[in-house]
Amino acid sequence: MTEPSVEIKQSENKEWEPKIIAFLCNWCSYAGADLAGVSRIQYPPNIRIVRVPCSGRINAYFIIKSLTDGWDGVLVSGCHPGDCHYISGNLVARRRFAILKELLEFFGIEPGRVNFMWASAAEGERFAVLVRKATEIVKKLGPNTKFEKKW
Amino acid sequence: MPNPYIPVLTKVKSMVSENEVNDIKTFELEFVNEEEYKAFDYIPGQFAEISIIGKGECPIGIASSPTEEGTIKFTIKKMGTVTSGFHNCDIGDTIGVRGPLGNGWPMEELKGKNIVVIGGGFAFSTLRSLVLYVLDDKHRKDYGDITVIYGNRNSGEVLYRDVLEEWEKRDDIDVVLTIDREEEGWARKVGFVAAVVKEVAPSSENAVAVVCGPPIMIKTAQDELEKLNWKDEQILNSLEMRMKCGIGKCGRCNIGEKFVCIDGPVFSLAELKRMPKEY
Amino acid sequence: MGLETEIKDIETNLREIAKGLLKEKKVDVIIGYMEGTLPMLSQPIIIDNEEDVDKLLWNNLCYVNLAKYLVPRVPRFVDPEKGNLKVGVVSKGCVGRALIHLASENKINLDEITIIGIPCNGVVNRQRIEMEIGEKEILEVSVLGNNVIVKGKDFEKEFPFDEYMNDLCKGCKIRKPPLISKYPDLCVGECEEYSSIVDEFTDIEEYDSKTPEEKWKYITDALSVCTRCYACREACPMCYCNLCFVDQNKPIWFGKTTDLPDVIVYHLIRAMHMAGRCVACGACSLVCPMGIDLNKINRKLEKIVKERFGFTSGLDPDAKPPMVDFKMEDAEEFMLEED
Amino acid sequence: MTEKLLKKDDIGKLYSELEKEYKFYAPTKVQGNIAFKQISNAEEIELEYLNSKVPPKDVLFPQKEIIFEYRYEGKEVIIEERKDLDDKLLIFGVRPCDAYSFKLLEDFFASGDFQDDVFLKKRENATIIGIGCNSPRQSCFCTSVGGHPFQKESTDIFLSDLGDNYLVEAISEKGENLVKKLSWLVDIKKGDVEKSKELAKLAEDSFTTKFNFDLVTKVLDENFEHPVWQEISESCIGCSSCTFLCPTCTCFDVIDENDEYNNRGRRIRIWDTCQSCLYTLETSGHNPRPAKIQRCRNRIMHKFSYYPSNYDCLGCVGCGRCITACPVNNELRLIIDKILEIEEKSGEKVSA
Repeated sequence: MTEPSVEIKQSENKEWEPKIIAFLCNWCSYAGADLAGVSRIQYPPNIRIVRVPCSGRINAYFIIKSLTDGWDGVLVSGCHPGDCHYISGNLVARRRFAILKELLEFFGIEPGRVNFMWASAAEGERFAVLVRKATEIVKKLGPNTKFEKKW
Repeated sequence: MPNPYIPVLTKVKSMVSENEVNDIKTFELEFVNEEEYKAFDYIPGQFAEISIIGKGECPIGIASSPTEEGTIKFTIKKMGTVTSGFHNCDIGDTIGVRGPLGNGWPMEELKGKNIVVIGGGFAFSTLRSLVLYVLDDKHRKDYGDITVIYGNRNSGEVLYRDVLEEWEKRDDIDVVLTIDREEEGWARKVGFVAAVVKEVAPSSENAVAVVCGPPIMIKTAQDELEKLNWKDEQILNSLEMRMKCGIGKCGRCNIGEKFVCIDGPVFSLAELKRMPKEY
Repeated sequence: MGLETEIKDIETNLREIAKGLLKEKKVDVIIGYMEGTLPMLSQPIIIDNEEDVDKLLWNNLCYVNLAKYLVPRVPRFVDPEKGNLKVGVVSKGCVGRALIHLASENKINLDEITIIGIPCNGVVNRQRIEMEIGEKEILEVSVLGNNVIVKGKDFEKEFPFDEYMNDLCKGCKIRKPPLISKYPDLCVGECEEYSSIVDEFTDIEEYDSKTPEEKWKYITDALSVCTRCYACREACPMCYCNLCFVDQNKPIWFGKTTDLPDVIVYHLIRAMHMAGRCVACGACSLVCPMGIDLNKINRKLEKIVKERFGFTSGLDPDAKPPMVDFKMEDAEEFMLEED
Repeated sequence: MTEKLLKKDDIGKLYSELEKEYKFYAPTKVQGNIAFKQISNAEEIELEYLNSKVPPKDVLFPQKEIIFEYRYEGKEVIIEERKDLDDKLLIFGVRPCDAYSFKLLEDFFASGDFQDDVFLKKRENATIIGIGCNSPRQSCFCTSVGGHPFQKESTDIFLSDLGDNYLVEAISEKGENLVKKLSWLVDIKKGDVEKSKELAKLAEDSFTTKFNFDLVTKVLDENFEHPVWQEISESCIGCSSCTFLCPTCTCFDVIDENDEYNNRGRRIRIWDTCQSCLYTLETSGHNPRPAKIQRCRNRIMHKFSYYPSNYDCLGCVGCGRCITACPVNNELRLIIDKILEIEEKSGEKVSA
């Protein structure tokens, strides 16, 4: 994964803003994000969206790789349980997320860096609210330094 | 004593797509410093470790002949991380080169002999170098007859069409092209390389066969040559092996006690028969 | 009764059974343990005739999980003409579990193996003992009473077995291989039917109550010596992938160096892959040349899987492994919700 | 050859005098194991040790080593060579087998047309202070590979533990100069040198593992295809602990590591192992050593057959690390025994 294309402006007097990579499923959440945009609902500009076919496509590699690549937070969003375009992709993913979340906690890595949510194509408002929430959580945690290599 | 792992820098001068599928390209590299080009003194059959700095390094046979002055050429198939990186290159991109490495074809020993060049598929690159070297006006008189047998899966895969056409026009070289299956518009031979070797039946007298290609082709071609009374010492092969350093340190390219990168990549069949079958 | 007499009985019993199986041609080969050449080690051995049965051994140092040799099968287990041979596997609880779990992943055909059950009372945590002995050479190890007695040139030290057992074994509830009613011929020797496993996981509560900083320190300290030799992976019966994620290079996912971030990532993702699959044999920790203790991670995984999905690995060859399964009502308290 | 005494209490003094000039590496306890690390305090030194888990090779040929660094400026690449290769190193308290391994490594990295400058420069700038083994382990077999528990080769200064003092012997010129500089070292008393010789003799006699490696090499050369290799590789799980802890293993992998946010990176080499399937896997998918049997065989052949024919010495220093590290106890002694058995059996056939 390459670096975020748009650099968040960080002038001296402005406070630090986290960079969050957001994996959105094609069928619900991506459309939800679109709806939020079309409806002009404001949400923080901290997220960079990667569209994936289904939240079931999200491998733990993607999430951990994002963290090692220096992203401050990862957000994964899929369809509500039962609404998956592929019937059960998000349900299998949910188990994976549960394990990952607990393991991160076990390793002492702030589990708040990795957040999961459901948002349907009709929930522009919800999408914005949850992105706001995720951004706040990550912001509180500060920059992601645990995976930084020495140079 | 300079650090042998540091490459010299070159720039991509031109890129030519070699086949229909477009996954094999020939890259022409121009050295940034003229002195470094002068120091890059190679013979056909040698290879170099070329790298896209930031992606990695891989060993590739030098496709150009020392007689083509000014630049060096590499023919690269898109396979892994580094080679894909090459295929994404633009003109002017920086490429690191370490070399020349390996022993190369024994050009001195080949002098005065007839040369039978047997190649298959994309392994033809160092053979191109060899043939161009021999055909050069400076060297042509040193060597005997040249026969080139070059096989490919289909006509779209034939590399170096421009030079092949030139060779076919010359009368001091015999070029036999073949493809595996019949194809419309293909007027040359059809069949596997080994079958064509049998058909052409090159004489083993005062001759050396230079073989490079996929393992199965090498094996069958050798069998045919042996039937034609070729001796093991007369058959030369260029081997492939996974390599990292190219200078005999990283360890992985050993066949028995020999390292392909420094003792090879060119081995005679006689040598190969003495080595364990780990290649 | 001390441990050593119990163990001797088990060993005699094991040899009897093995002899019988070979004699009656119920199995073609048997894989078991034999005496190691160093005091703290045992060695896997494959035998195919009755005479060698006496080489078989059982003690508290038999820590290698023999299921490893069945996926993929070592060449001796495959006959060029007959195909897969019937293999008798000397199995403590966790070896049996591994075999059964591998069957649930379609990696083993249970008709081709026989589980020779052994009641295991835990294996010695050899690394811990070695580290406590420190820079002195261990020449002899024996189990006497309930103690592990370690002798060297000019010292002798006793370690209470209960304490110096491998951590995973301490809370082990499946000491004998599980009996599968569907395969009546699968198990010989001492096996047991398990209906439901009750585990309180009290042993990792203490760890769980630590602060994130303390956890991070614990993990980074423990993993800082990792040499990435992947002995843990190679000894694990569940790590049978042809190409492990750390070796993948198209694309290269994670760094291969021994820098801390890379090491952490390796162990984190490997743990991820062990969820619902780890059979708590502890081989990964016991083979580690650097003595890294991975038991806590494995215990935690067992806990997560048990609590969240009610699953214990290696008890039912027909069960669907939890990570490829789902339930509509799985807990999702960790998902972001609107306030 | 100067001989002096170093009081055990004076190690701190030695350290504080030398640490300014040298990067001071010494055996120290890390997570319960002895390892050679650059120390920051004389108290960390653990000289009463059997041997380190990871060999001191790690100091001169670390598991991860930067070959060079690079920067991208647009399309231009700027290569920066390492500048820290000229730092002076001091490796304190190295066992004779490991010290001898430095010689093997040096010979290997210097052989052929290409010299490994990264290693050799470091080696040149390193001063090795060896220490004799008073009590070798059962798994040690350095006497079988031409070594000795008190072998002084390729050390600069050699210490012998005499109880309260260390006998300090300057071996090389480098060592001689260093001992001269440490003017506070005590003069030896009568009998100290003899005592050290006695200890050496005692240590030598305590060896239980002995091999005839000349024979091993011969048998190996003749039996590449022998079925014994199947037997040897059978219980191996391919974990590569043996190669990672070996003081003479030199194989490495080369990788580019990037700091993408700053357009820079470094080409590094990391230890690799012939026990890994990936080691020889070619991009085409062809693998010359696809199975465990070939990989196991390669390790043994490399040490005991290829090394003798390429460098005229065994590629083994007899430290016994692979013996103790093997988790399935498929250890070198057993392997060598099995190999020698071939010869015995064929001998029987001939005589019968």
